[in-house]
Amino acid sequence: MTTTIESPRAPRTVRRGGVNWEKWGWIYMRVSGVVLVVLIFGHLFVNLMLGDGVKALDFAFVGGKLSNPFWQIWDTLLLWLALIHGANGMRTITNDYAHNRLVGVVLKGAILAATVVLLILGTLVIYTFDPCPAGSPADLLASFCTAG
Amino acid sequence: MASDVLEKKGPRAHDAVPTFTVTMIVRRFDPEVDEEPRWVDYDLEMHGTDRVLDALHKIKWEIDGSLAFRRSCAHGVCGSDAMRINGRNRLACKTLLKDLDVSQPIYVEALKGLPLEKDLIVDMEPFFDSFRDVQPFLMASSKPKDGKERLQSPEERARFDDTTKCILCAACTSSCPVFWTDGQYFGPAAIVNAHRFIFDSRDEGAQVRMDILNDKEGVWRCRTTFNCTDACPRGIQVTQAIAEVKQAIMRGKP
Amino acid sequence: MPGISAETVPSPAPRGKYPLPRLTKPKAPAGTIYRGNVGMWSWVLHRITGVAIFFFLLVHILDTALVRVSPEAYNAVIGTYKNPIMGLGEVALVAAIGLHALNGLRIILVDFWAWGTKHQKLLQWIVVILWIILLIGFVPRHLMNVFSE
Amino acid sequence: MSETDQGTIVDGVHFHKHDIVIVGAGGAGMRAAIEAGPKASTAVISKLYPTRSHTGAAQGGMAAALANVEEDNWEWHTYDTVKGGDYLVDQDAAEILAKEAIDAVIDLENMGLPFNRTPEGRIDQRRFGGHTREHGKAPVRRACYAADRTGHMILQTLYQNCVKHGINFFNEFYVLDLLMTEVDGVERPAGVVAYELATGDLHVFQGKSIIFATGGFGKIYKTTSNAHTLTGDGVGIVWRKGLPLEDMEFFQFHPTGLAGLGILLSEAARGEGAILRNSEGERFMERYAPTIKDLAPRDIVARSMATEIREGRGAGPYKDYVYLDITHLEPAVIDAKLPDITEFARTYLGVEPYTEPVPVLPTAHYAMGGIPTTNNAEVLRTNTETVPGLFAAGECACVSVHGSNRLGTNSLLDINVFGKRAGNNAVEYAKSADWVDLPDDPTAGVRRLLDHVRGGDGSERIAVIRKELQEAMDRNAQVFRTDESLRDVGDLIKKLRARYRNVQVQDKGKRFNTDLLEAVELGFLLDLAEVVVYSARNRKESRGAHMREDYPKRDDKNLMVHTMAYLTGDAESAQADDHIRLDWKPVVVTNYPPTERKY
Ligand SMILES: Cc1cc2nc3c(=O)[nH]c(=O)nc-3n(C[C@H](O)[C@H](O)[C@H](O)COP(=O)(O)OP(=O)(O)OC[C@H]3O[C@@H](n4cnc5c(N)ncnc54)[C@H](O)[C@@H]3O)c2cc1C
Ligand code: HEM
Ligand code: SF4
Ligand code: F3S
Ligand code: FES
Repeated sequence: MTTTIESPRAPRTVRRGGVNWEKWGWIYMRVSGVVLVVLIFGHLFVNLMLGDGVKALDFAFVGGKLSNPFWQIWDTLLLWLALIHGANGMRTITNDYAHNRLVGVVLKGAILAATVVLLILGTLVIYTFDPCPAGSPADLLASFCTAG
Repeated sequence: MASDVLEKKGPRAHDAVPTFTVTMIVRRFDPEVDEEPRWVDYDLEMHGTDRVLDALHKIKWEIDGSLAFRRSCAHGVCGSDAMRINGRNRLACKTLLKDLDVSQPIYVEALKGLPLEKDLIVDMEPFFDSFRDVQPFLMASSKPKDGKERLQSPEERARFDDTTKCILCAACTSSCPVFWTDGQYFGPAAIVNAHRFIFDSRDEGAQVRMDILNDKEGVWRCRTTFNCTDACPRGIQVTQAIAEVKQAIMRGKP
Repeated sequence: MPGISAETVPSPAPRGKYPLPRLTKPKAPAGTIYRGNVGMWSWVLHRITGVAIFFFLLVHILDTALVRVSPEAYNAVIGTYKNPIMGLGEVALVAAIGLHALNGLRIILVDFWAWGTKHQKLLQWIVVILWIILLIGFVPRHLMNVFSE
Repeated sequence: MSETDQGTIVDGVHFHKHDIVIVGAGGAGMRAAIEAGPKASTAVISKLYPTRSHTGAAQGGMAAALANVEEDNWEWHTYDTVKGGDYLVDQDAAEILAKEAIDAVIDLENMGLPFNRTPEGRIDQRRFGGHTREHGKAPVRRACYAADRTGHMILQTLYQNCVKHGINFFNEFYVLDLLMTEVDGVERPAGVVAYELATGDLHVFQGKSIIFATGGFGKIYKTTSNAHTLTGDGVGIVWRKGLPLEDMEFFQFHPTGLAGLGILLSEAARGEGAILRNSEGERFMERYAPTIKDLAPRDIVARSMATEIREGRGAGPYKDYVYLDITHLEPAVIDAKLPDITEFARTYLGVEPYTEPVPVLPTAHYAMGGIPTTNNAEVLRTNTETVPGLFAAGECACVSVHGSNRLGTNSLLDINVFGKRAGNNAVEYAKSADWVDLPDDPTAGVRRLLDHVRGGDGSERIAVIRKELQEAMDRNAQVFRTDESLRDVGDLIKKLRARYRNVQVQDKGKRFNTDLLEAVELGFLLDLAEVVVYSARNRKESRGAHMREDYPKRDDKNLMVHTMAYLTGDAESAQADDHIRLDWKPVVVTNYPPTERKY
């Protein structure tokens, strides 16, 4: 990453006009970054540190969390903020290193596609999730499934 | 003889300091011959008060006259001789040999990120183009009525003092890892010179420059790596200046 | 802004006029590696960790989505997170996120606070120290969890 | 190559045509360009990127009787200039300088120059050597300044305004010849020939008006505040064309160069209260100039320092320098007003000026002499006739506003006042003048020059000849001179000129051949040193910067005249007498008849 190019005289693209994505992107990285610190460390703490840590992770655990609206909102925010933050970061990096226009467009297209698909998928999962799917062995489910 | 008291003995600063041998390894490139740059070693006898520029002169004047580099003032005010010395951008005339580890060879090469022309000379035009693009001149529509100077308080003057010191040596811009990636970034020097006017109380063109820098290749590309601040031979707080311009753009006014 | 606009001053020469370099791009030997400021190296790390986290996140969303497929499927996949090799991977992940996050906060401080710019080297050290503390808090406990039983 | 086109190419030579061609992009050249650029097609040719010019090294300030901080007027300024120059100043010119100073400073401020300010928001002013109130009563605050980077700010501001006006620059183009064509029996300038450093190509610039603003030639000396690039090319070119040079024997030695290095510590230090001390810690200037002490003009201070050292009161292990002491100033004041020069002391001598006195020695600084011009910057061919269409301004010119010794801060003023005049007059001239035809084969002269330096047997190294010249000039043509010392160095120059014919140019390439250009520059240095020494030997009196120990008195009866040196006969001939002819030009005296110069 500290290598240098000898002749950077590729034409600079024309500026101005349209929404200024650079500025808003820059601000977004910082705002989302601050919020993400809380969200990510909260997420990691609950999942990896409390109780038995990673050993406690299973369907039941997730089911328990995702049936709680608090965690639903938490995870939604985490999903959107982190994914867009990461995608925007990847876009910046692509801009830096993809000197070939076509390569740049393709890479950024891929980042965008992946992000959109995963945002939709993730959101759907969080909100259409059924913690007690019928026909599943009860020992895999959260305790409240059997209780009700 | 007339004034031999003054000159015969000459100033003796040099006698007091012992000489030592130093190896300079210079990355040379002759566009008319070489396919690619090559590193060339020179063993030189130097004095303790000598600078890297003196060593380069010694090579040019006593060993190989074809070594090409720029220099003029020889004391760090004209900005001609920025180059990469031991992996860092420095002015050759401001870098004393004794401040480097002379038991090791000293590596000298041209600035990176600007097209290499010959030996230590790079093409400065892309650099000056970025400078010119930020419209680095006072924009003030009205002349003071009394035919005198515009008023400016010492505090207002102090606001942009740091960035008036720039000598356009390009040490900062060519030390910036973001600039190396594709060379399209305006670079710290251009932003420093925009800062000098954006925060000048007499200037009315701040918005124009902020618009120019609020751009894909503008201030937002700075990733605060501080290489520029570290490289600046004039001690300008370059990263700070960039941060101030970013904030001015966010606020919409200086 | 009376009478001053981008139009009233001579417009700069158009961009993109640089001809291709006159010379063939010089190849080896390469120059020295820039002995940059700590800021440069932390930027390199920030980039690397950012990319790493991004790819992890892609995978992580996909595996979490398995909860919509069936509890068995989810548990099967999540089970792999619990083996010791993945446990070490999780340490790396948390270390990366920790570094990225702390360094991110440093960048934000530098961006918005003049004091931060002036004392950026101090801030760098604070980041390193906080990062070590974070790891001391996390790693032993996590490894105990991973290697228990 | 810079912002401009390649011109029309004929047989590998590029041809350009501009109404006004300015050679040199220092303060004087760019000030002229700002006047000329918007009114006529203008090209500025410079061997350096404009911002590398040595104007940027100027530190202390620029004089103008603004009276912002205390009572002052331009008449006092005129008087000080005349007296400072030991009455060899043309007084009508000095009056123009002092009067137009005020507008010159205001112009710069309006262009954006960030001067230091008074609490009221006006341009601040400081004291400087030789600038007094009421004809010598006490020092006055007349120097407008921006910390100790006034020249830097002037150079940057002028360049910024050139960018604003879209001036055509040809950067790293070395002008090596002035083309003259005879029109109706008069030689008139048709253009210049330049060597493009990047490619080795030759360019012919045809112009109606041609302005030389190529700066000084301090590199004839070893210990100098001047840049490596100040080799007097412009003055040398004009000299080789047979045009006269004026007052070349007067070279200023600035009292406070860093000992051993020559890097300048501005007089502004003394303006802010610094004191010169000898080894005993004595403020010796009290003895030499009781009224204004350390703020006496430079020639007097430099001589006093040299005298102290000769009489054994020098400091250091070899008793060969004196001290500049600012330890009594507040560090905050030093940081605000003298940041750069204190940094120089730290970087290059390892001395901490807050607490230690700084070793200093006189350093070759400024050429009072040069290309003679009228008050309108027109170049003179004789005492009275001008060369139509040829102008000169800045340090390369001699108007003469500095006489035999320039006052500090008057040069930054000179480049602005006369740079502006040159620009305006060049435009006026170009409006009515016709194009002068280029001579046949316009580049022949330059090709001959280049072949000459490349053609020898290569047994002599450029650096060796240059070093011998510089050391001899330091030894024999510095602060004190005698007939004997000047004869010595004159003889040496003769030998060096012969050896120069076999100079070795190792770089055989076309691109960025700085070796070749150093050889060419050395040729100019040798020519100019010869004129300096020859003129000095013939001025048998002591006046201003020219101190003859064998003639310690000023001789107003016989020598209140400018020296005019002409190249005649065969320039290659060995004896200076064979090719230099001296003549005299009267000094213009208006209000101030010469009197004894005491401070
Ligand atoms: C260290 C120092 C401090 C000083 N401080 C002060 C001060 O405080 N106050 C003051 O009034 N004066 C001061 N002076 C004096 C003053 O700065 C100079 O006399 C003045 O700046 C000269 O300006 P110039 O435009 O004539 O020449 P320069 O600025 O020297 O410019 C010369 C130009 O000519 C060009 N050139 C030369 N040869 C050629 C060629 N062959 N072809 C093409 N271009 C060529 C160069 O590229 C350059 O652009 C100081 C001088 C020095 C050295
Ligand atoms: C934990 C809290 C986080 C904080 C405080 C944070 C902060 C930041 C900041 C401030 C930047 C901008 C850096 C700059 O402009 O110089 C950034 C860049 C980036 N972030 Fe984060 N981030 C966090 C989490 C994440 C996550 C979860 C991802 C992955 C999905 C991620 C991926 C990236 C990427 C790829 C970049 C671009 C790096 C670059 O341009 O060099 N970050 N981060
Ligand atoms: S900001 Fe500093 S490093 Fe950059 S060009 Fe100006 S003086 Fe050189
Ligand atoms: S080195 Fe480059 S990234 Fe910013 S802090 Fe300086 S401009
Ligand atoms: S030679 Fe002028 S800055 Fe180094």
